[in-house]
Amino acid sequence: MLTAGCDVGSRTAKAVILKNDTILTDAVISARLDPIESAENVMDMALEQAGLALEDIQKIIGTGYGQQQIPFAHTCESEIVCHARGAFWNMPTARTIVDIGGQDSKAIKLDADGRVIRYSYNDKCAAGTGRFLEIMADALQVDLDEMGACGQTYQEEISISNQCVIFAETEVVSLINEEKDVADILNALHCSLSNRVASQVRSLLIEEDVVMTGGVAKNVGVFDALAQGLGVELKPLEGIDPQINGALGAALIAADGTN
Amino acid sequence: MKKVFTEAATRLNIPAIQKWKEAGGKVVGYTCSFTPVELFYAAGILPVRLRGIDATSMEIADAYYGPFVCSFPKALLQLAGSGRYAFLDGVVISNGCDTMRRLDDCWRKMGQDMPGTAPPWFYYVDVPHKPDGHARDWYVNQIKKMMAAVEKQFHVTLTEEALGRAVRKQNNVRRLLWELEKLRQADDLKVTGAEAYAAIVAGTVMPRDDYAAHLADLIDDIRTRKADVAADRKRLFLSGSVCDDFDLISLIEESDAVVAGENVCFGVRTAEDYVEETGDPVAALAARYLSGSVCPRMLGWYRERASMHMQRIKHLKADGVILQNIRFCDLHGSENGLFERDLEKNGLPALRIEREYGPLVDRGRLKMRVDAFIEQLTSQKKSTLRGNHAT
Amino acid sequence: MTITAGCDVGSLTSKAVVMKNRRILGAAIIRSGPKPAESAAQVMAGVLEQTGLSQKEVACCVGTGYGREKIAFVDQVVSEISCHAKGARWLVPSARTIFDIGGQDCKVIKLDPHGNLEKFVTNDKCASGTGRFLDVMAKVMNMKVSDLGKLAAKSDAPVTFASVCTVFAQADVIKHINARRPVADICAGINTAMANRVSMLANTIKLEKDICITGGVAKNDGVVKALNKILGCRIKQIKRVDPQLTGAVGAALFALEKNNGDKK
Amino acid sequence: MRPELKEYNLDWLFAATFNVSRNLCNATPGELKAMFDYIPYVRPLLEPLLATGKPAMTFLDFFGDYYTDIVHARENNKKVVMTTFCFDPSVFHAIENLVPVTLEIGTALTSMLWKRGSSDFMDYCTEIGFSETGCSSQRGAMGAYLAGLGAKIDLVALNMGGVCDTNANAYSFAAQYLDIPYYGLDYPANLTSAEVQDYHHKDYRALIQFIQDNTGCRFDIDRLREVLEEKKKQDDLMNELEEMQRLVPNPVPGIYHVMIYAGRYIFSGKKKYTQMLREMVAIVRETAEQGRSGLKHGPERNRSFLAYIDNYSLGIAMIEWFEKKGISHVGSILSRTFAETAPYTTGVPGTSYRIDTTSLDTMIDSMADINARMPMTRTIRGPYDAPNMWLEDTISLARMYQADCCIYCGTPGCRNTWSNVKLLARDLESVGFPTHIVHADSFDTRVEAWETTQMRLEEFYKIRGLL
Repeated sequence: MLTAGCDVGSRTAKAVILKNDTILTDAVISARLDPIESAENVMDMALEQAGLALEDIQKIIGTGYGQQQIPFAHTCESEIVCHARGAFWNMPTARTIVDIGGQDSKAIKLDADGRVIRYSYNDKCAAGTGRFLEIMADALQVDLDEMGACGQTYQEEISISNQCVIFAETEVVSLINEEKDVADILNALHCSLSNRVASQVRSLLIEEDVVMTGGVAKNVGVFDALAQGLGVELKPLEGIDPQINGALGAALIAADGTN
Repeated sequence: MKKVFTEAATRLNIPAIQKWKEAGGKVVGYTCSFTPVELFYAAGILPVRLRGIDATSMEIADAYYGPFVCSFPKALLQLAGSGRYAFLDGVVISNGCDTMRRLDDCWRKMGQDMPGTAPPWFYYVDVPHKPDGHARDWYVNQIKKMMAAVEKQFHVTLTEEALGRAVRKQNNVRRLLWELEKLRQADDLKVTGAEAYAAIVAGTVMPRDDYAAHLADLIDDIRTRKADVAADRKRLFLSGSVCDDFDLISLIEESDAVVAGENVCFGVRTAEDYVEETGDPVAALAARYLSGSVCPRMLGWYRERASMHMQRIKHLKADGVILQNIRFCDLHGSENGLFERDLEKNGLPALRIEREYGPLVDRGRLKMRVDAFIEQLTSQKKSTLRGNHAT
Repeated sequence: MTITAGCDVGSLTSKAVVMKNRRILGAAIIRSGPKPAESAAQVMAGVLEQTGLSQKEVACCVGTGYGREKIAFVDQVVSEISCHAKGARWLVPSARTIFDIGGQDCKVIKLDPHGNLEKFVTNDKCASGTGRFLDVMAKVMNMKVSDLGKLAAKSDAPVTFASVCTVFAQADVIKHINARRPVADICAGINTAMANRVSMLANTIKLEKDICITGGVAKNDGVVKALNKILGCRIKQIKRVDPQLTGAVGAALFALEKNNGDKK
Repeated sequence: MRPELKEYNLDWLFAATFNVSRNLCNATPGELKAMFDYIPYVRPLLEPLLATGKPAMTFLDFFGDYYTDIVHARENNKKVVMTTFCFDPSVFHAIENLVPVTLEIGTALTSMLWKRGSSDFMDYCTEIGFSETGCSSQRGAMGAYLAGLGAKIDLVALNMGGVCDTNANAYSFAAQYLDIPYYGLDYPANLTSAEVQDYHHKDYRALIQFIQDNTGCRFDIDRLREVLEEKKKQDDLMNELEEMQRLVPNPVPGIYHVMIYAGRYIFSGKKKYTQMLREMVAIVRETAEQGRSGLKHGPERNRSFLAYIDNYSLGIAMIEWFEKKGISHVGSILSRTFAETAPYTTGVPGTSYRIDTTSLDTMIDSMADINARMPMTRTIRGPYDAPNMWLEDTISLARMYQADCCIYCGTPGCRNTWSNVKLLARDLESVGFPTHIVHADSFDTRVEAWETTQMRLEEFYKIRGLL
């Protein structure tokens, strides 16, 4: 049986196609202005890779920021549930999940059966979201995907504590003007973001294993800083791109439904 | 610059406190300047005003406090959570403001989550929001209750003699601080804001005798100085929310200005600002700590504060006033609005800034505004300003 | 005849102006690089080349703006607030209130009848109400900031934004786009949101007429129109030079004063 | 503030709105429909309100009276006192020539009825120097009165110092800005000790002295007794409603809660308020006898307790959303009395008040006790986890009304609850109440769009399996 999940985020769109419960294929594209277009493009890409047509898929579940606009989705599921499902499938020992998305970051707690017991979003401040990194990457003219590695080479510890993303950006500009090293600034940014998210997870009471999902999990700088901020071991998803976890969860839930 | 003061003002666990602990002394932290520290001195306990200096992140504090609150109590919680306040034998929390009194809730909860981060003893003291009549009687009883609690917790007896001695010692410190204020009122300013501020902040964390001696030294030393540090610079007055942030003072003094005086929670306000040494010491303490209603938490007593404020600013010959408040500090945030209005009625320009407690961010933007403020003072006719001081 | 110069190094753009007595000989605007010192040198070199002058012919040069402390060749530094006040007053002699809306912040400056700096406020709380707000929004709409104004003119039903926060307002814009709201209405909504924020800041100091507007955003008619509407008055726009140059002009005027002062 | 807004008087607008709408009660559905087309922004409140029938008629009637009194205060030589929602106004009603103005009511109304809510007034407060981060519940209407767009205020009297300094701070700012006398009752953290009770009593006497000194009028003892006797009846009626709310399904409509406390904050001790409560009790009794829920349509699918206040943006969008989802609103911290006769206060000495009308002294003490036990002055004064405080009240009320979950709604200006709501939520979860924290501002939609709030609520009820 074939099911699919489509996760349309604010910056990227992802699709996963499942055969029973093995991943046939997955696709990630950067989001278009129009979510419908994003959804269609990413799904076409995944289908093409798998050599399938949309009709072959029995059930498709949409999730993410643009879930309402996905034309071919049979139903929608919240990102919380999808990330929980994906992560638990990947790592049944997972009890706490951290996902930093473009518009918001989430902390999710699971019970031993993978049910969501509690969850929380970032406090009303964009400084705790992926958008923060995007804007900073812009300001520093660094490629978003290279931020992590680049920040690892930092020498000096500096702190960026501004509440407002835009003012934090000003702070970054002035650090550049003070001719601070880009790596040091990046490291400061990673710590600043991680600390915000860490407090959000702590308020749910951390329970291990703690796993991080979402595209930002690929940023080693944030990943390490977050582990430090949480004071526990933080685990990456095994053998899959953490970015597709939401879509994967959606596809799995679609499969649950059809069995 | 006296090293002992700058050290005390910029570090948490200072040598003086370490010495005190090594000698087996107890240390109790307090959060608000309405706490009558005398009774701790009388009990042989060192009262230390809690500060959140160099809390660079809030990952612990934000797990308890919500997003829309002042960063000062948050910083205290963060430091406690990172074990920086492990040297405390107790903490007195009072209703300085909504967020501060909730430090009690948050700190106790954190203590349950992270053993060892809460002090062995918490005491909550209810300070009335008005200074007179039944409110004063109420506070007398609260102080008595707190004394009983201290006696019980630390196995001491608070005799009237001991209390009297403590009052006299603290009065001595207050008189010295007022001496310092008088020196800062001179036409030729002999002490920078950074130096004076360090001395004043140090007074909230150092043992009395030790502190009084150093302060007396400083005052003598200032008397011998010749150079006017304010020569062709502007004299500014700094007012508002609690401020332990020396970068702010130095940022101001990097521009063509000197901080001639400040009104921020601690220090002294008037020459009369001491505890009556005759009669019942507890009644005298209650009277002093509520007198003058020096903090906007004393709701409805703005006029008293404003006139005291104005007097000091005039005597310190300030050219302008910087009104700062911590983000989400409604009390100072709105009172600064009234101050700004009334200061400018009196021909005293004011600059309002909102900041976060702790490490200074956005230095560039802040510096630009301070520079512009000084240029504003220069471009306006000095005569009108000085004229006001004369009256 | 004295030649003076003003150099305004902002976080996004750097500007320089060269004046002969009180006449503008040349001016230049470039995008700021990461190093203020270099941006300053570069923009200054540009103006000098334009005017065929050499650095040593410049009797006095005043630096201002974000990177003012870093400029090598200046004789004095003055804050951008004073420089904008100075420049605006020279360009619009009747000006008593100046809105300077630059890339990173928004300033409202009040002058006394003699043109002395009387009071100013800046946005320290929130970045909405700065040029950055428009940049970010324009980016989301993927159009040029200047087009925001043009398109907004076509709207009679501006959308309202739930959030004043620049970052969350972005999400609002996307929401409106997805809801297929007319682009003109979204643009108008962006300008109104911006103007609301600025007017609140402005109203914290009693506005005195005439009001004029400087800085990059002055070039955005949409915002200026929205401001006129909300404040219920006409804002004078600077025509003689690019309003973005006002700070540099003010700096050059300060340089002239300093130079004359030093001679005396 | 926008110049065009300066042309309208807030009190007059409200008086006009209510005096017109109270006539709508006799309108035919057709007439109503036609009418609503002309008042798109008033509709979201008026429509659900009118749907409640008789109580709505009385509600609109006394709200009309309330604002008409304020509008005509000057010409009737009455003094206007500015006060807060958690201050029981019966004391003012016991004085012939005194009219209270309650800011939070005005703010809520503008948020409910106006397209831009009270955002212009809120911004005006910032423009004249008040803290932008202060609580929106005051900033809304306060801006109008400070701008001179409402009744001229003669004095300020309230009771929030020590419980909500942010609230009291707004009033003390207003008093200073308008240069008029201010008196605030002061509350320590403890509620039940004899020492505190004595302090409350002395403080209240000082308040009465203050009112007499600044209005030049004395209390009419008989009138005071009349008001308090009326209040007793009102408490009993509210208790009966609370009692019936324990039934499954819950026969009390969600909108009643807002009507009950809104009415109480302005008309406590007045006959028309008693009348509204009577009409409510009658309707709820009938619904209960038929074993129906108070929901307009559909079965009761969930019972939710509002751990703090309600949301007042876009009419009563949240309560309407509850209706749509089959969620019955089993009350908020605001919607109840802590009279000794109240179901959940009996047996907890010191936490409730008794109204004793024997003598002037006993009446004054009673009023002091009532004010110390208004929803907030009682519930959020001490540590959240102390006996009879926020956590205990929330748990006992949620249990009593068999709530399935708790929702926190407030304002970012609430230093108090935003300092410990995360702790409250944790503890509620640990005793089995799924708890959702809404980040929106109950009075200012600019903080979070209602669509976002709604999306998060949908998600919460779905993920936690509550519907």
